Amino acid sequence: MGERLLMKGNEAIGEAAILAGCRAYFCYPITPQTEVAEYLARRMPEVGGVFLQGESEVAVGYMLFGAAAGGSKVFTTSSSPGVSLLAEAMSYLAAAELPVVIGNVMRNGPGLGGILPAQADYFQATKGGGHGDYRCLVLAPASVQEAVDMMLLAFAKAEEYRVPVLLLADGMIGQMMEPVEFPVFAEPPSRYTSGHEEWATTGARGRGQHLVKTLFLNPDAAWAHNLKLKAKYDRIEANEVRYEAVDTQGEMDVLIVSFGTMARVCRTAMETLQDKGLKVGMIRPISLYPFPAQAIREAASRSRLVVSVELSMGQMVEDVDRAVQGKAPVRWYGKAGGLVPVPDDVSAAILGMVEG
Amino acid sequence: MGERLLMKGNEAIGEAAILAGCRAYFCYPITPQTEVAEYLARRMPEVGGVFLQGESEVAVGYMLFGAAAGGSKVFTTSSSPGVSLLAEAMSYLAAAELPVVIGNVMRNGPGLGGILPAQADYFQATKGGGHGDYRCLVLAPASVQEAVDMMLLAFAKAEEYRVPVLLLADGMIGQMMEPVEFPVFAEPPSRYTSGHEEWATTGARGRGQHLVKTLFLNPDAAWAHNLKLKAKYDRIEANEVRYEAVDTQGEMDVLIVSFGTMARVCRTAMETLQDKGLKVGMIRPISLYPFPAQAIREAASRSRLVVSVELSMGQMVEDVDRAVQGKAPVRWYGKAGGLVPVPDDVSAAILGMVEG
Amino acid sequence: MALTVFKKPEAMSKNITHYCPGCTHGVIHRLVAEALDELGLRERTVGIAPVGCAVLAYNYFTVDFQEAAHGRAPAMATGLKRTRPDLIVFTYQGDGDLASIGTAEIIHAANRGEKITVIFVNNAIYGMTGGQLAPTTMPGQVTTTSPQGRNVAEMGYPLRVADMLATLRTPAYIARTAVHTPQMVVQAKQCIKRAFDYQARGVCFSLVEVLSTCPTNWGIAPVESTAWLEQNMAPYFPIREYKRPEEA
Amino acid sequence: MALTVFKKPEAMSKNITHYCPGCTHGVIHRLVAEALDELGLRERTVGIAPVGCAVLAYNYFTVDFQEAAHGRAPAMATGLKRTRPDLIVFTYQGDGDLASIGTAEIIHAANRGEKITVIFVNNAIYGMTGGQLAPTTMPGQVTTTSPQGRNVAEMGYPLRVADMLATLRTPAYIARTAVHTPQMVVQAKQCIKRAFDYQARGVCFSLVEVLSTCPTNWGIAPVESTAWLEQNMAPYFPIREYKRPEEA
Amino acid sequence: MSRVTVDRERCKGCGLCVQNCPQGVLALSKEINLKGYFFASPVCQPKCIGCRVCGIVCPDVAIEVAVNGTQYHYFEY
Amino acid sequence: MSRVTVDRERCKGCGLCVQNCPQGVLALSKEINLKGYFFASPVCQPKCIGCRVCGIVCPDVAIEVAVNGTQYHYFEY
Amino acid sequence: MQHEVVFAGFGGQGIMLAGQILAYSAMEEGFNVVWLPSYGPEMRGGTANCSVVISDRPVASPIVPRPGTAVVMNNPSMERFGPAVKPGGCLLVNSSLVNLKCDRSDVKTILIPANQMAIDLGSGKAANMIVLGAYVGATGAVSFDVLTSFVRKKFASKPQFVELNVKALTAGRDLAAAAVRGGN
Amino acid sequence: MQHEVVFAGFGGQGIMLAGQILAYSAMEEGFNVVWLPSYGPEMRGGTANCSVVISDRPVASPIVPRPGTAVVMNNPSMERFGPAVKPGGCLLVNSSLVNLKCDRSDVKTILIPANQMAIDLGSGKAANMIVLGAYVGATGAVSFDVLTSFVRKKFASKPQFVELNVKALTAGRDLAAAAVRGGN
Ligand SMILES: Cc1ncc(C[n+]2csc(CCOP(=O)(O)OP(=O)(O)O)c2C)c(N)n1
Ligand SMILES: Cc1ncc(C[n+]2csc(CCOP(=O)(O)OP(=O)(O)O)c2C)c(N)n1
Ligand code: SF4
Ligand code: SF4
Ligand code: SF4
Ligand code: SF4
Ligand code: SF4
Ligand code: SF4
Ligand SMILES: [Mg+2]
Ligand SMILES: [Mg+2]
Repeated sequence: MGERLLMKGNEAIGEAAILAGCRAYFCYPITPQTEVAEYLARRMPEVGGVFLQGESEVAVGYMLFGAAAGGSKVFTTSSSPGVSLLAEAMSYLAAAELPVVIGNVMRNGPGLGGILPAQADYFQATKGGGHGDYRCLVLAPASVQEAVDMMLLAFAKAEEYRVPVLLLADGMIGQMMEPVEFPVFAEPPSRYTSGHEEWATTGARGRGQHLVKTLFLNPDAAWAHNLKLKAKYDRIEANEVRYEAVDTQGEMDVLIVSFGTMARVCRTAMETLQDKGLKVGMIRPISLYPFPAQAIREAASRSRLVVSVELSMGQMVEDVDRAVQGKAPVRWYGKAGGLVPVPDDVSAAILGMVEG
Repeated sequence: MGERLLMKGNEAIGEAAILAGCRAYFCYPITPQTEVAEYLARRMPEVGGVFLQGESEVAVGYMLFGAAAGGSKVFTTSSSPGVSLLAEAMSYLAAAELPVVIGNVMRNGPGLGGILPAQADYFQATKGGGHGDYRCLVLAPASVQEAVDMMLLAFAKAEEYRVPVLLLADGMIGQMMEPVEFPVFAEPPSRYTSGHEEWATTGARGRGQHLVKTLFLNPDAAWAHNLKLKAKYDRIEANEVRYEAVDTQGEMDVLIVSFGTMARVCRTAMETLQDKGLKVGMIRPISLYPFPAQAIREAASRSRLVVSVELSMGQMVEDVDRAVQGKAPVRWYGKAGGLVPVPDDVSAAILGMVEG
Repeated sequence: MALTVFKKPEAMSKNITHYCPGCTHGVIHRLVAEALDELGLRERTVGIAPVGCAVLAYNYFTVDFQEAAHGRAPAMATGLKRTRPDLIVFTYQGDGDLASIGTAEIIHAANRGEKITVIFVNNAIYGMTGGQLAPTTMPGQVTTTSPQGRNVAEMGYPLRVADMLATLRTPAYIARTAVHTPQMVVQAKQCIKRAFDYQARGVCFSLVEVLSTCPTNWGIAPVESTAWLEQNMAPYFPIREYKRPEEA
Repeated sequence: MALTVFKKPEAMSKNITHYCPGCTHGVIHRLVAEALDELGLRERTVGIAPVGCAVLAYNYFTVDFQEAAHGRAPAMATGLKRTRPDLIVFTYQGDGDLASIGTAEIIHAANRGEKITVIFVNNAIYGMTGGQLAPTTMPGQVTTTSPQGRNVAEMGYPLRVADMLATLRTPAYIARTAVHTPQMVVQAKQCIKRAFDYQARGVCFSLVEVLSTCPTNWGIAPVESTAWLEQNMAPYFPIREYKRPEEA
Repeated sequence: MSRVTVDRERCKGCGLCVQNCPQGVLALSKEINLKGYFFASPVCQPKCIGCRVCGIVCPDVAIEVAVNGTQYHYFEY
Repeated sequence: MSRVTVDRERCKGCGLCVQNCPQGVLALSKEINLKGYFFASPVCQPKCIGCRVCGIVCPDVAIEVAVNGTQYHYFEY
Repeated sequence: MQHEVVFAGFGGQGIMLAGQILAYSAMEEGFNVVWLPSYGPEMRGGTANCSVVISDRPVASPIVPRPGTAVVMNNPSMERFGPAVKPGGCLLVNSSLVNLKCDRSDVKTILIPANQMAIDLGSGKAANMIVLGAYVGATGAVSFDVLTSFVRKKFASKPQFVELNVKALTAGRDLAAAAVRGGN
Repeated sequence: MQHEVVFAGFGGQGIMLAGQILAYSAMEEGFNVVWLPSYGPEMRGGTANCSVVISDRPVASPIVPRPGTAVVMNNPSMERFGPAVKPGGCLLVNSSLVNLKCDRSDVKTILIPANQMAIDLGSGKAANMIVLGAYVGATGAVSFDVLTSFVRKKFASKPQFVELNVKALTAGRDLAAAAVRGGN
């Protein structure tokens, strides 16, 4: 580990991309993630990388495609409305099995909404804003340090599975400053995706054509392709579930499920509730897709109540509900529109549910 | 009811829009829905309406916005990749509470995919391809006649709730020809949304400013707006659940859940299974959002197995699973990529599950 | 008897704008409001606000408004005007909004000859998001996403929107003006009035590009910003009427 | 001793195309392949296929290919070329792809001066989807979405892409050519070679607009299509070199 | 006689009116308003010729100009 | 002597070569190929001057032209 | 009563229209009917097919996996639909373009040189009507009179067209009827 | 030990920077620290605030609903954060711009004419450093020496700037320390 630095989440995310070997970043400015772009506008030229501001998020989505299909590690960041404009490209990237990393520093919506923090793009991220059957690996950091660590993981997993990986950070992660340490690598990672020689479009010198496409006109071929993708998602579901469990041993009065910064607020709220004598545990999904359904189901079976706490009107709660399978009542608590419940709000709300 | 006509689903959908009073259609061509555009290119001028081919689906999304915010009933159709490009606009339309009707005649994906029928935009339609907390009322027809009837319903509900309504039709509905009858109205419906005088941007003559917006910078206002939307979605969930139940009385060996044309295939497959002595029932969700969770849960509690049959790699099955809440095992069967299981495929697969 | 010879126009509201000190967005707002007043159009006008510093434009006008998504104001204006041809519809857009993300929308609205008016505020930067490179940023100009200055070898030259749109065959009124001196403000007002007048008479699409300052993100005081505009932008972005529908 | 003086170029595959009889997409494919062969670029070239009738273009070339989303080929080319500057990257796009949905992408790729080559096939219609109005459709031309013919009062005039792009300040090679006569095919080949040559020498963005036929959706036989192009398109879409980087 | 009025709380102290007034009527004050801006105000009202230039350049409609009786204007606005 | 060869199964019978051959060497046949097209074929091979025009306009690379020995070409291609 | 037929060939051969005319005629006769097309992306020369279901009950599944009859207009269609025909069903083969053989003994195969017959009638484009006539001749799925009168009504504005097409329908019908009678 | 403070005012008043300098200094002293901003959409003149949490334990919730100290630079901030301060906490008010009163008796209110003091020091822009100095003076959240030496290091390239800022910090510190001692 390197020096301890005080850094804004957005800047730390940018630096982590460089550390992961990424030398190509395409973007379109949008609050509250613009500092990633501004940071990399400075840093990329310093490390011999490509920084390019595109004409729109739509174009950026396909700049990612072009670069990734050429074998390069590539990255973009945006925020909610901008990510909606990536929807078509997400489907194409997944269909073409391209390893890319996309950061969504979520703001409040719907529509233009506002620039305050939110977690209301959970559905979009985990169920796919684009068309067709595809999935992205979705990682949700809860601190600046975790955002850095996850960026490295994101590039590794994108490469391993050849899938788009989404870093889903609420606006607070992007905007807050916290101390952070960057790992130091003996050998800096390559700017190219490993194994890209087998499939990337690098010029048909001395070999047959490489072709990166998503059109499958023959339905049997299309079906085979869908099966291949599904098999990959099954592997991801089997191997890439990540979560943090806090105080979930034994019988519980309440099991909280919460992610990102909201989970940190819940952590403080838990203390209040525990002080009041309640047995409270929490599962913090770190991978939102694949969702830690089994861990939640298991814990829920030992709890009298499950509460999904989100900066949204209730999105993850559907996955929690599905995971729990009726083993305990499932409730939602949250805020949207940029309001962030404070620990006392959370503890009061949960107390109300337990007592009510 | 009028004369019995043999019509292509796409053309019938176009005619139904006109019947509903809609006099504004904006579109961008894409297979397999282009006949809606071609039909309305001819018909709209005949009825004094607006037909306009936009420069892209992105632009079309906001043409809808502009027209709807001006108080007009407005319609577009597209197909999967084109609908992904509407994702941002969907979020804006919902946020601005604009009544619009959007038809997605689904083709196979992901990516460019192909032009064959699919139902793989279920997630996108029901969980929201766009950012933030919003919902669309989603209706799924299973025949050309039902598509016509649902178009009328769609315009009525869009107006009633001021929400975007999505007609989610698999490619077969758009492409097939079936006999169809159009209702005859004594008084043709207005081309304007009823009650638009209260909020639409028609010029501030003799009144204060009307403003159609989605920005809420003040978090309290944003929260209030989100609560208002949520209350509306709650009302929709309470009042607009639609489904068809077939042979779901008593104890069942298998409960099939399937929508659109796939449900018709299942209907034939059911007969085969029933001939083999199995007790098979089916629930066909007509509204996909709101999802008929309660009906499914209730029926599932009387069934040994629940199977979600879809033209996708398994999307609705998540909602089925959530609905069933562990009351019966839930399985998925389906095809994607443009392959459509034939009745024998379905019955064989279900038989395998029952026996296996 | 005192006669007020200069005051807030009726189409403008009383609200104090959120713009930075010296930002000429405020001047351009007033010119639009004055034009609507003088042409008697206020009561049948609908404005479309962009995403950009002018996102809250509706707070400063007493006309109906819609608020667009970033870059899509011309598409919204198209939808509205086609369905309500009796309305006067204008969009108010920045250079990021119109010349970057909204490029397709403005070109096709112009090329279809939509009977709308576009007020295009070119301040050579993304104001609202804190000073990033715009397609109109000047060569060498430092922005947060061109920290070494715009390098034309990598990012190309600034996009001249009025020039580009003027090449379209479809009749239109296209002009570029500015508001950095009193003389230019007077001229800008004439252009804006003319643009609305063409719309009111159902003649054509009209667009007025207005060179504007962004003291905050240019990092210089308002009184120096006007000089910067004069010295840097005006030579590259010719101030003139490019196209009149009569000529087509 | 027989000497073959005309045959399939090496950069072209053996596959029979899916194009309709007489569709000049096939000619343009061959010209691209010949240009790559003659300039010795085949082995370091990557093509980007559009969405349009040429969506399967990769089946007909022996170079690496990416397949784009509708209209986004220039963005993909940008991503690829910026990260692999040693490659020769070209897009092959139709008029719906490039001049409608992909307007922003082509303008900004050109304006940034991306070192790519764009082969722009203008056949005045959406071929693949069955003959809808394109931005380039001729006045009065009947299409399935302009059943009364393109009405310029409602839909504006055809968009002249080469003319528009030639106004940009960033250096570029921009030409319009055609393939409806043997003479024009010979000239088109020169333009296409020149375009690739500029890229190979790292000079500039290059775009060749090629007027092409669509017998199927124009509803006339191939041998009449060439005459229709000559009589209707050629007068409106001037066939010439618009811009050379040396002039900038 | 002409009279220029600056709305102290609307003014953001940008100085454009000060820069452009041909008569030097206006100056930024040493005081700040509630937003912390050094607002403009007339320091030599009698010199005002009612030309409207200050109002025309003011981005904040903070200025009103009134004249007594009709008056010749150097330019149309 | 020059020789033009048409690949019968590649040909789609569009007639462009027929239209453009300056020597009238080619014609569409009365027979159809496996795709149902009336393919082109040389009806008067000896008249062929090896000018390559047929190949140049053929959208389907269905034509090859061969000449015996070197030959003067009227234009560069 | 339920008839299920697939018409398959290249795009541009007019087989979609043939299926539609059949569907219209069946509806005129009062049947429930579904016409369902399936295209490739090509405007011409690609593969395309449509299926028609004609039934006296409401049609549940519109999908026809094992048609009673398949009309195959080219080799790729023969490959795909030859094996799919229901045992006891009927395979109408455009022998002008199809040189693949179908070695099934459980279906009745009728060879129709449709392109050649159409050329002989004066327009290569009428091959679709020839096979449509043949289908009706072989199966009697709809009345031949309803079929021809529908065609007369539908194309009333183009009299030559009507005559050519009715001739083509008749020629196809006669050939198929003879084959069915004669046992091919 | 945990300090929670909110700095609130207009955008452009430099309060974000003030909070960051505090956070950096706290990190230099070895504390865990979170700086969290909240902006309006305006570049200038809009409302903006940031909170800083300084703790000797890992910081769970970064949200500061009830700060121990609020530094309010204008009237809107006074309205919003005046009532939010924890009982027993401290309210630092920029009396140059704030004319609203806070009638809470359970918090210590210190009036600082920050704009005026800054103007007197030679630059209106130093108001942020004055209130930062005051915050440290009032709470001792970080050592004043660490604070000034951080500022010296950070702005080393602009010596005049450093001097002005250190003066401003000192003036603020002194005023607040006196107020705390003197009971205001
Ligand atoms: C889809 C989307 N992308 C990006 C943004 C972020 N954004 C808001 S305003 C803006 C740029 C504004 O610049 P400009 O149009 O020049 O207006 P100005 O502020 O300079 O007046 C951007 C990129 C957004 N709101 N939505
Ligand atoms: C996002 C999206 N919108 C629409 C389509 C449908 N589509 C496919 S090709 C095409 C137009 C092709 O026309 P053009 O670019 O002119 O090419 P041509 O076929 O004429 O060569 C369209 C609209 C699509 N595939 N994706
Ligand atoms: S950021 Fe620039 S454009 Fe925006 S209000 Fe401030 S000065 Fe004006
Ligand atoms: S549809 Fe038109 S452009 Fe497409 S292949 Fe056929 S002739 Fe060519
Ligand atoms: S009206 Fe003219 S003279 Fe009077 S203050 Fe304004 S600018 Fe100066
Ligand atoms: S121009 Fe207006 S805002 Fe600027 S200083 Fe003068 S009165 Fe104040
Ligand atoms: S080479 Fe020339 S002369 Fe010979 S067949 Fe071809 S076009 Fe005719
Ligand atoms: S040009 Fe080519 S495809 Fe056309 S007829 Fe001649 S050989 Fe056949
Ligand atoms: Mg700008
Ligand atoms: Mg085209």
